[in-house]
Amino acid sequence: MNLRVETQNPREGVAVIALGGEVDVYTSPRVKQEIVNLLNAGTPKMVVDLTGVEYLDSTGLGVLIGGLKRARERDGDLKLVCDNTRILRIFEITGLTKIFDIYRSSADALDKL
Amino acid sequence: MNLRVETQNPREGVAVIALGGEVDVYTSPRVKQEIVNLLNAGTPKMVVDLTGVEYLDSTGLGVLIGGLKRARERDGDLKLVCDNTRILRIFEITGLTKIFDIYRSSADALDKL
Amino acid sequence: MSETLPLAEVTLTIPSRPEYVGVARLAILGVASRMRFSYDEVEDIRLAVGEACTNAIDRLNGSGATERPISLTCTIDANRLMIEARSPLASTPPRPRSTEEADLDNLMEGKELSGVLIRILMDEVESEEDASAGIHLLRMVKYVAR
Amino acid sequence: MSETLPLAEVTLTIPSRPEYVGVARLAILGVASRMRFSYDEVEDIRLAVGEACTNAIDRLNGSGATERPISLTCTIDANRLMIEARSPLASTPPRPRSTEEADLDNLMEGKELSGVLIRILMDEVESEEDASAGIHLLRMVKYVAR
Ligand SMILES: Nc1ncnc2c1ncn2[C@@H]1O[C@H](COP(=O)(O)OP(=O)(O)O)[C@@H](O)[C@H]1O
Ligand SMILES: Nc1ncnc2c1ncn2[C@@H]1O[C@H](COP(=O)(O)OP(=O)(O)O)[C@@H](O)[C@H]1O
Repeated sequence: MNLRVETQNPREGVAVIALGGEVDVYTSPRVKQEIVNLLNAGTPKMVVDLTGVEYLDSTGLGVLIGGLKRARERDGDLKLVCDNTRILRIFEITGLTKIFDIYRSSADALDKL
Repeated sequence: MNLRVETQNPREGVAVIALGGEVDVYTSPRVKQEIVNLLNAGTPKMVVDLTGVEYLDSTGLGVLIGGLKRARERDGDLKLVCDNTRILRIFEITGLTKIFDIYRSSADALDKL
Repeated sequence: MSETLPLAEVTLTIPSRPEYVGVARLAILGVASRMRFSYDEVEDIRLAVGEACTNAIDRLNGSGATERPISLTCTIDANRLMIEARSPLASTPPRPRSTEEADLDNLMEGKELSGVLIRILMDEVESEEDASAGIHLLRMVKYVAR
Repeated sequence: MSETLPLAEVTLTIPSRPEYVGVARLAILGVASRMRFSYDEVEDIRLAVGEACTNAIDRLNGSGATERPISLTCTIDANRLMIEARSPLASTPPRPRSTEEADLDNLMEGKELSGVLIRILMDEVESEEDASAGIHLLRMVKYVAR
């Protein structure tokens, strides 16, 4: 499976999920599971770092949107990190830049959480 | 075309052809032409640097073998540079390591020309 | 590639399962990158084809039709690439499409996004159903910039 | 991928022209890398498939049959990958095969090497001609290491 998932807890109740490779119809269920696990473990504030992601499809977008919604329901938030113009373009053309806060680095995103 | 060809003349009558990308049934005619041009221009000693080559098929091998033969007919030689284990393996399994002198760097190969 | 080449056709058939969508994306990458498309255009085509397959698989999910394959027919021209994606018609009726602005709920599973992306990424998009053959056809065209 | 998945089939059809061999290599890369092959095995399969196409194109070269496509059928199993390459039968008789050690002259165009490579890279190789259908079939199998 061409997806890498690495999760860290820089502080209590806050997680950074760094994704790498392809987030698509095949792999995104694993990302969804990771987000759900964090929420269930009482970690409603998270940063999803897309820096290493080479391919993101609508299924991946759907998982991120679902994560954002569920996080907010628990008074948390889900912020994104992305500096790949190709991936940023997908958020732009789908209008999702209006819904997500997207930062250039995971330090920036953590600051705002 | 996913092939890069860069030729330099480090000294009179000697050429280094650096190849990059894919040397296959589609692109190898261009490599053959480059070798033929050098031979016709009175440059029978050459180093073909395969360091940047990611894919080499039998057509590419055929062009190199043909180049070696034609170079030797003109009292020249054709030496190879390769440090990619994958590409080296193709020379090994086809027994072509017996026919070609293969070096790790183009400086080494030039020394022996 | 020169303009004098005759029309060429590449076809690919994959199982309608998530793990094979990547095969379609790689094959289409090979096709598009041999044409005079820019890097961004090649990526657009790759994403659109991925979405076409993903969309079909989503619709088939649970409908029992997953044993029937998805086929892609690429018709390659000097000036354009046409891709026809044929997938088994889902037995369940298509979900009603949202008429208002996309909201979080509708977008949850990314399903609406798939169609949106395809329409933005490709120059022409047409959808047809052949109920008797049980086939859904999505025809997508991308033109090479002049 | 788990062993319980049913047999899957991926088919690809390309024009028998050099510029499309890369499409076949990319598609097969997608197929093989989703199986439990090592990196080296995936590369072996990719090269073997490239050679199968190259070989067919070489034989067709100048025979006028280049308008007929090459098709690849991949049958994917938990334990093995079978690839069947079907190409138009060249109207010219196959060159006689050299019986002695490969010498420079025979190897000149890399044509003999193609068959040598395929046989070394794959675990099983079979070649069949269907003269009535005008089809040459090369069947190649690679097993997943136990
Ligand atoms: N496999 C399929 N079976 C039935 N309909 C399909 C299939 N794949 C795509 N469609 C079609 O997709 C069309 C809408 O697709 P799309 O533009 O993605 O809309 P939506 O936003 O509802 O997903 C519908 O008209 C539907 O017929
Ligand atoms: N398109 C084709 N038309 C006819 N024969 C083909 C074609 N492609 C491959 N072959 C077959 O390839 C076989 C030999 O292939 P190969 O092992 O590569 O030998 P060689 O070393 O002579 O190239 C011959 O039996 C020939 O029938």
